[in-house]
Amino acid sequence: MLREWIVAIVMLLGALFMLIASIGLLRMPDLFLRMSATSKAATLGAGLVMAAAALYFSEAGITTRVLVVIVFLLLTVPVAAHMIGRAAYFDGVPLWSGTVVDDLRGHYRTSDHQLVRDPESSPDFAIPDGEEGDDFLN
Amino acid sequence: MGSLILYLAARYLMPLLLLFSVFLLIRGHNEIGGGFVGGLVAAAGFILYAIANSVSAARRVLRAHPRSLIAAGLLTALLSGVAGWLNGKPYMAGAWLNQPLPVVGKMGTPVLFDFGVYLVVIGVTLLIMFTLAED
Amino acid sequence: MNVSVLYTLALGIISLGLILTFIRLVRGPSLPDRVVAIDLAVALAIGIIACYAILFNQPAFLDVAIIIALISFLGTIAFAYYIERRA
Amino acid sequence: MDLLLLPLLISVLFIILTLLAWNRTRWQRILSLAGSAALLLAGVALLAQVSQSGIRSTQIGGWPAPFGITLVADLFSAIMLAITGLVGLLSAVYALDGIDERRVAHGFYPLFFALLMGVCGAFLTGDIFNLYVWFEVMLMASFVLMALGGERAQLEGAIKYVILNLTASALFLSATGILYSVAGTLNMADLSLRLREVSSPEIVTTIAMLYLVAFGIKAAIFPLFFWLPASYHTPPVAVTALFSGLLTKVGVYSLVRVFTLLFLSDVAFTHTILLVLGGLTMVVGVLGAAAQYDMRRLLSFHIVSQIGYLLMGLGLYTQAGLASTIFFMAHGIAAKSALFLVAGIIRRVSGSFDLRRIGGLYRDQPWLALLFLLPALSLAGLPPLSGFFGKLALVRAGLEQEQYLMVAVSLVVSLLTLFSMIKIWMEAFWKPAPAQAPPQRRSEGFKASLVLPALALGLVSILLGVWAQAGYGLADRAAAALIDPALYIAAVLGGGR
Amino acid sequence: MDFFLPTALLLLFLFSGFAPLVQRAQPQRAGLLLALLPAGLFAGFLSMLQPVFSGGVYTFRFAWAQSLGVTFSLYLDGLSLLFILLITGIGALVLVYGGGYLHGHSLLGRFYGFILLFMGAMLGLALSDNALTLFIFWELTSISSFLLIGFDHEKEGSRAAALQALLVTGGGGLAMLAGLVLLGQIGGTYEISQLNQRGDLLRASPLFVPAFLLILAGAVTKSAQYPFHFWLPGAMAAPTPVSAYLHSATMVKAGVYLLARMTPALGGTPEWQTAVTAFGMATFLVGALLAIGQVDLKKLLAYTTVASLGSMVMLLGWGSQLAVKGAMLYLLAHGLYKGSLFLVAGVIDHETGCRDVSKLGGLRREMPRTAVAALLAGVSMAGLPPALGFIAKEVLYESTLAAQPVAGWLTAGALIGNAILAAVSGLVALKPFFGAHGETPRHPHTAPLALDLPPLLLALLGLLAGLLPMMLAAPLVQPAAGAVLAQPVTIKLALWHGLNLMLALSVLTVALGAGLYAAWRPVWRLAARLRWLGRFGPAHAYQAGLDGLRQFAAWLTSRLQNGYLRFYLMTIILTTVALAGLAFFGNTNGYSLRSNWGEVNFYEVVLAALIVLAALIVLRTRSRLATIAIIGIIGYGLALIYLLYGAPDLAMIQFAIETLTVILFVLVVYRLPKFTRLTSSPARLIDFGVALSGGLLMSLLTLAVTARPVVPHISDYFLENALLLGNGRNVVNVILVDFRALDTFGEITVLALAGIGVYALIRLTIGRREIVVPREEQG
Amino acid sequence: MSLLLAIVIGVLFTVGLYMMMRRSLTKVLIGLMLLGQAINLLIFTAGRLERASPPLIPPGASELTHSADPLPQALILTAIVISFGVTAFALVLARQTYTVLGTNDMNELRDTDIIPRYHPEMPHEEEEGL
Amino acid sequence: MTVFLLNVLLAISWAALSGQFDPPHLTFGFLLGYLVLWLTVRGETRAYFTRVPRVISFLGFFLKELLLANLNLAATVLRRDMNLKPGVVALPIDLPNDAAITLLVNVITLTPGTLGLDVSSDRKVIYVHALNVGDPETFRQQMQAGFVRRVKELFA
Ligand code: NA
Ligand code: NA
Repeated sequence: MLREWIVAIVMLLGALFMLIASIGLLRMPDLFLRMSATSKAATLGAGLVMAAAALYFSEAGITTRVLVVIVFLLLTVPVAAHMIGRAAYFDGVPLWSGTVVDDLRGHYRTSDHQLVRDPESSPDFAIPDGEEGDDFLN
Repeated sequence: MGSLILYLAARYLMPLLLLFSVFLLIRGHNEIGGGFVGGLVAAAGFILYAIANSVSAARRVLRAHPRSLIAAGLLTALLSGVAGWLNGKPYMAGAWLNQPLPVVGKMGTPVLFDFGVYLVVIGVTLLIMFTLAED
Repeated sequence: MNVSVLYTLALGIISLGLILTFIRLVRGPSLPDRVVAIDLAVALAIGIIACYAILFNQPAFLDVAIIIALISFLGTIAFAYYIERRA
Repeated sequence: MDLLLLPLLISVLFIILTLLAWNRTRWQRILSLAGSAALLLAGVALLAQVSQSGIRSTQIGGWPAPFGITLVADLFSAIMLAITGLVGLLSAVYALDGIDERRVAHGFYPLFFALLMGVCGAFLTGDIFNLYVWFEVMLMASFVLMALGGERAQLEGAIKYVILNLTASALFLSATGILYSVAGTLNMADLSLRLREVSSPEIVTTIAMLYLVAFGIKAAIFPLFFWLPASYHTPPVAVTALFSGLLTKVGVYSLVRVFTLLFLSDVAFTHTILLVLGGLTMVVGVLGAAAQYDMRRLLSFHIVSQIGYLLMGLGLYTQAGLASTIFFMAHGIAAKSALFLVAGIIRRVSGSFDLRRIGGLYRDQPWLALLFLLPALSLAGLPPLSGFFGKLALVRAGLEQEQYLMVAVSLVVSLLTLFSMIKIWMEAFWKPAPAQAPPQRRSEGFKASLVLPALALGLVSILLGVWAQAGYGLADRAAAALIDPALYIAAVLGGGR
Repeated sequence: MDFFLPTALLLLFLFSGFAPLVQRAQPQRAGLLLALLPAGLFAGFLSMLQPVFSGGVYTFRFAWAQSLGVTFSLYLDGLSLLFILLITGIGALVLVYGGGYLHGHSLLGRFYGFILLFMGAMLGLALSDNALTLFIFWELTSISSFLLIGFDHEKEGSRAAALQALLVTGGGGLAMLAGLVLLGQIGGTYEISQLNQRGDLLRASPLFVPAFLLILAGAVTKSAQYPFHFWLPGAMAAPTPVSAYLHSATMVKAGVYLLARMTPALGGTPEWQTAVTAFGMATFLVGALLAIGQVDLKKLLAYTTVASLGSMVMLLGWGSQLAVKGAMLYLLAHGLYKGSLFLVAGVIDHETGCRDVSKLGGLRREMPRTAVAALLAGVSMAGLPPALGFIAKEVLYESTLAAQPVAGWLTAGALIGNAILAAVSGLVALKPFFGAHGETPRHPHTAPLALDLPPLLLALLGLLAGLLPMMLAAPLVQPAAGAVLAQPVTIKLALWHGLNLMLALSVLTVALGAGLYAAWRPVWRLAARLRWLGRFGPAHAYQAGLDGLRQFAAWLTSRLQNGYLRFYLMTIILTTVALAGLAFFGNTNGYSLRSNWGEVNFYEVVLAALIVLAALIVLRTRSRLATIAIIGIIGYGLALIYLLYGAPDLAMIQFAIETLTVILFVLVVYRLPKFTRLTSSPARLIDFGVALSGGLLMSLLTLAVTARPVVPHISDYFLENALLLGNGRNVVNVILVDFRALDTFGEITVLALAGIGVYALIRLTIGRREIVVPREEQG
Repeated sequence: MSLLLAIVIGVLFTVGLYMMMRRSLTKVLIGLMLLGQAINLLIFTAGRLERASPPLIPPGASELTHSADPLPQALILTAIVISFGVTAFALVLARQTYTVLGTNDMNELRDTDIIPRYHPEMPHEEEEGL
Repeated sequence: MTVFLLNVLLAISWAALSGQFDPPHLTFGFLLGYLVLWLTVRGETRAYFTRVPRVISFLGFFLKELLLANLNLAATVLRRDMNLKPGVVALPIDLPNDAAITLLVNVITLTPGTLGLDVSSDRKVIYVHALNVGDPETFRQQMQAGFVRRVKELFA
């Protein structure tokens, strides 16, 4: 009985964080702000609800599966955010007018999309396995 | 692609994906999952790897040519049916070991068939994605 | 009052979030915005599934949540990829 | 072990083998001959067995009907399987020189066997959803074969072919979903029984119409045939011949199957529609042919026109009518595949498919002339070739049912068919070659691998005429089995495990 | 059973195949050698004359396609024999003649082949007892005639004429087929000999008249009866021996033969008498009149042939004993003299290179043998004693005079026709050989014997038969007439039966003919001025019809096969909606769509609403990637619905596949161009309407079926046995890999094919015009 | 609920068919995909809805008495995978068509339908593998 | 060494996934893990499982931060005027290995108001987007003091 109440609370908490994430997504003025809203809230929200499930069923198998999901969220959400942010930056998605500083401007070398101190320098990092021009999309 | 972070993340995500794909495949007969979704997850792993590194890298990791995977999968499915004949039943009549194996549980030709499906799905998905990406 | 009401309430809250997310998806304006929206929608879906699994006592449904978590990431990457190359 | 499974197992096996021999094209060619020969043997053996001991059926995996998937061969299916084997083998022979190395090196033969597998599956299955699956196998293979090579015309044709056929599949699938919801089963024999008890027959008739359109598209009947003339002339002749022999026939087969086994609740309505559509198909098809100059396009429209005849036999819904449909189908496959192959040879000898660009073959290529004349006259229904007996059977059946208009239409259409065959004859053979036509390259066209298949099909057309009794007798027995579903139902639901 | 009949056929067909080889082996003597076959057959059949004369018949039966009513049954009686003797006899002569006429022609071998092929077909036609077998040979004669008319295939005109002849006779043939089948179904047999005994049964049926008319259509087209006569003059494009053989002596008489053959079955009714007689009379007159104004020898002969055919048909139509005798007699006479005259025309053409009677003259000096043949045949054609033609004409008048109540009309018509024939006979038999020399392309000189002998023989026969009618004509004609009348008859033939009305008419005929011949130039000039009348003739109707057909076909095809996918899809959708709607509402008695809301949870509503919204947005979006994103959302939404309603596996696959599809789209789409609005607004509205109709149909169907009571379904078996027999707890998976593994097998095959397809499409594009590597150079 | 889903089905069919009638090949394919979704939902709905009772035999039990109908699920599963393969191929086909013919406007893809004009001086077509 | 540990971890996670910690499952998990690693892990991997206690403390800290992050996000989002002073700030770092960098970026993304955007190719600078950059310099110092230090400790 008590457990069910705890489950319910955790669940509601998670739900609320998700709601907040979506509000943030809706209200924030530019992409990067929206992302910083969603990335956290989504992770925590989903994590909490899953945790609630783990709590509710309290089985080794299920608990681990829940953990797997959480671990995955922790691993993937930031990477996704990074990828989109980076892409958006190349895509020229504008920063919000109220942005105070942008240290990133002008640091991407257009030739190979490497992020460098001064874009005129030669590539100083290449992913071990990747040959030149041998990219996922050619 | 030049993203260091993705490249690093992929290194840890891919093993998990493959692990999980096998997990889905093996328990598919009793829990939800099965050859299809297992195959798709496995393929997803390799695709992720290809995005993070390169197709050629992914091919190297995969070792076998996707086409051979397809052929192998079809062959497995085809042969899984023959067992029926061997014990005098119709084609594709399931043949089961009477003792459940450790981990995998009850083992029979239908599971083998599912494994064939698994291989074909991986092979096809990767054949398509790799070919497209390399063009 | 019954606990399951709270479960349903949670579902309701998440559905509300889904609606808001959808609005952003439609509004855009940029493609990355839409992708972010989808990302969130997926997270919400995971939430819904979890709630549902509890509400109807169906642990099996959680596996679906795993799949979503595993795979959808790839979609996002693909989009990001496309966007960056388009630039 | 069961003959019913052989066609499927053989084709899968050879799909796998040719996949494994991917880069060894010579091996693939050898395998293609072996495999299609094996298929032919299996088909003939099955035909013999069925005509000996009646309808054969088996349950895949031993799961009893109606729960498991049934493979069942009545005489009709067996005949179609044998024909499939023949067409397959002859196409394989033609392909030896008719398909270039690069296509072979890009998966022609796996696709070839997959196509045959789909066709055989469709003829064999006793399960409506399984039929859908085989349709998809066949279609997917045909999609790729259609586009394989990526010539400009091929791609353009393939696009329309793919989209319109997928529309048909979509309809097929929806209809099947609804059918299951109404009848609660997928086994066709079981369906046949259950659909009789359905409370409100109009829903069944509606489903019947969905199937009519779905299969109608595949069978290229009016007004759903557009995909065929748009695409059939684009791939290599070996492929077109295979298609013209098999694809639309699977559509017709399915129409015959469902409208003799499942949808009999309102024959007056459904089969009248079949008749009307049949008539329109004949006419529109043959007129389309009359308007063409490219031999392949012309023949493609004849495919459509011939489908009209098949539909007419079904629409009459008598034993005689069905018998004529079956006989006509066998005849049509032989004649039209032969004509496509000959067109290919003409193209190689004279350098073009366009009748306006070629000529003078009569004087210098008498054997080619004969090779063309046999199937051409047969298609036009001239005695004593197979086409005449098909026509005769249809006329008899039509008059017995007092369908005078349909008979009149069918006869006029056969005259127009003669007209357009003669058109080819006069343009390609009699007319002197145009000034700018290149010199004839006899050696190009007269390779054994190209001529033999065409000749063989021509002979089939003759033999079906000389031994019309045997041929029609078989068709008649097959029709008898179709007109009385009880036999089929007993064979499936009675048999099993 | 008499095996001579089938053997004869077999030999002819066999040798039609060998002929080219014979020609290659013996280029000089091939015609002569091949002629031995028909000559031998002639002798063989002649030996049957005695038994046949005394009422005997020869038969042969062989099962062919009994289930279809086709038996290979042969039946030789007087009628058949008369024909067969003409066929084989003249055939032999034509082969010899042809050898000379086409000497050195590169396709001579094929010519022999086709002639023998035709001979076999014609023989079969005359021998068949089974109506359908008869039809088979009937069509074969059409084909061989087609091949022979088009013998000079490089001439546009020959090809057109060949097609014309084929279409006209072929069309009639098809009508005839329908008629024969009807007749067979009424009479319960296709054996003509039996049908002929069941005349009363046949006439009783309501289908009798249609059957008769259809068969008549076959006969009149084949025998070039007005208004289907026009193909015959056209057929003169064929080499002259062909015209002589097919288009005057034998094939064109097939219609006459058919009418005669089936007189017992079909004859004697008012319909028969009116229709057939009318056709005959009309053709007789039209043919004769159209001959006026012709200057081409072959055209003259062709039109007179039409006229003669008309007279025979008229006689058969009237059907009195006398008339039938007359018809048979006329048939024989005409065969002899017309064949001969055609061959003569050929000789003239061959030697002078000219067929224009107005230019020809005085050839008797250079080609006396030809002149003799022409004269003798001409006499017969003009109906002058002592030729057989004279007797035939006498009998003709005798029977028309007896033909009450229309005796006056028929006789008058016959008089006019015969007079013109007489005049024409003068033109073809006298004019070229007498009078002053005209200037001709080639300087004439005596023709080789191979060309002169055949016409001479035929003409002489005509004369002898006239001199000794009871010895040479009666034995042939009497059994023939007997066969037609289905009763033994006897005929008395003589050149002289005293002064009577017939004789008077003959004299009058000759007088008129002579007069016309004397005044032929002005009359012909007059006729030439009336040429424009031809514009209303059936020949033009045929041409107009053919052109019209071509144009209509082109128009219709360009309308239907217009290449617009949009149109194709619309057609499919509307057809579906129409048919399904018709079935659903057409015969439903107020179908109740009471739907079951069940209880619905708000989150389900939200889900559904979002899916709908997303779908509607797809209608509007302009950005490809946004569309893909939204498609993805729709997919995810559906997956959730599947999950909510107890299909976790489904949801799983849906999620996975949806994601992969998105990736796929992304990979592909960035190579495809951006969306642009291409269709105009009204068109889009129409499209939407059509699409909506499709959507509504599906919604309605869904409601209709979900409203129905749940039926017991086979799934219960799966639920019960998945674990017990399938060793699996996930029933869906057990279905996929065990209960219905075959589906899955097919499905992975599809997947495999898709993979290969993508690979092949991308790796092999000849469309990009790469360098083509020919086979030989590859491993 | 089935009423609700019936509406969804109708909308999906409508939109799918509408998109298929567009001139842009890409849109046509999107239409096809939507059509596939609509059909799956149709089968699912027509197979009767059972809330949250998946056809999984719980541990301990030996058979299921009450659950969602597993057969439509299996059928849809098969259909989904098939349509995935087909979609993949169709997409690539569209892509190739665009790269080779340089258009994806269906109205410009009519050459294989309409009867080609005849110019005597036009060179002979030299397609591959006949 | 690390590979072995990773392998063990995989083995355990397998057992956990299937909910049975008996020898056969562990062995199978180990074998499977070995296969997977053989397939995937190439090149060097640093030891980072050695310092388990630190890991745990780190996790605790992280979870706290995550919670706080969300709470103040909630505060921000729900206020009528979310007074934002966002910016992208370059943050110089010197971390021993890629794993550390990845971890850092992820952690930054998941914690208050910040979003790890990218790492310079020479691995010396990470770029961070923040909701409220008062003055970039002080912001840098906060970050250095916070996560950067802890991550460095973790990998020291
Ligand atoms: Na066909
Ligand atoms: Na076809």
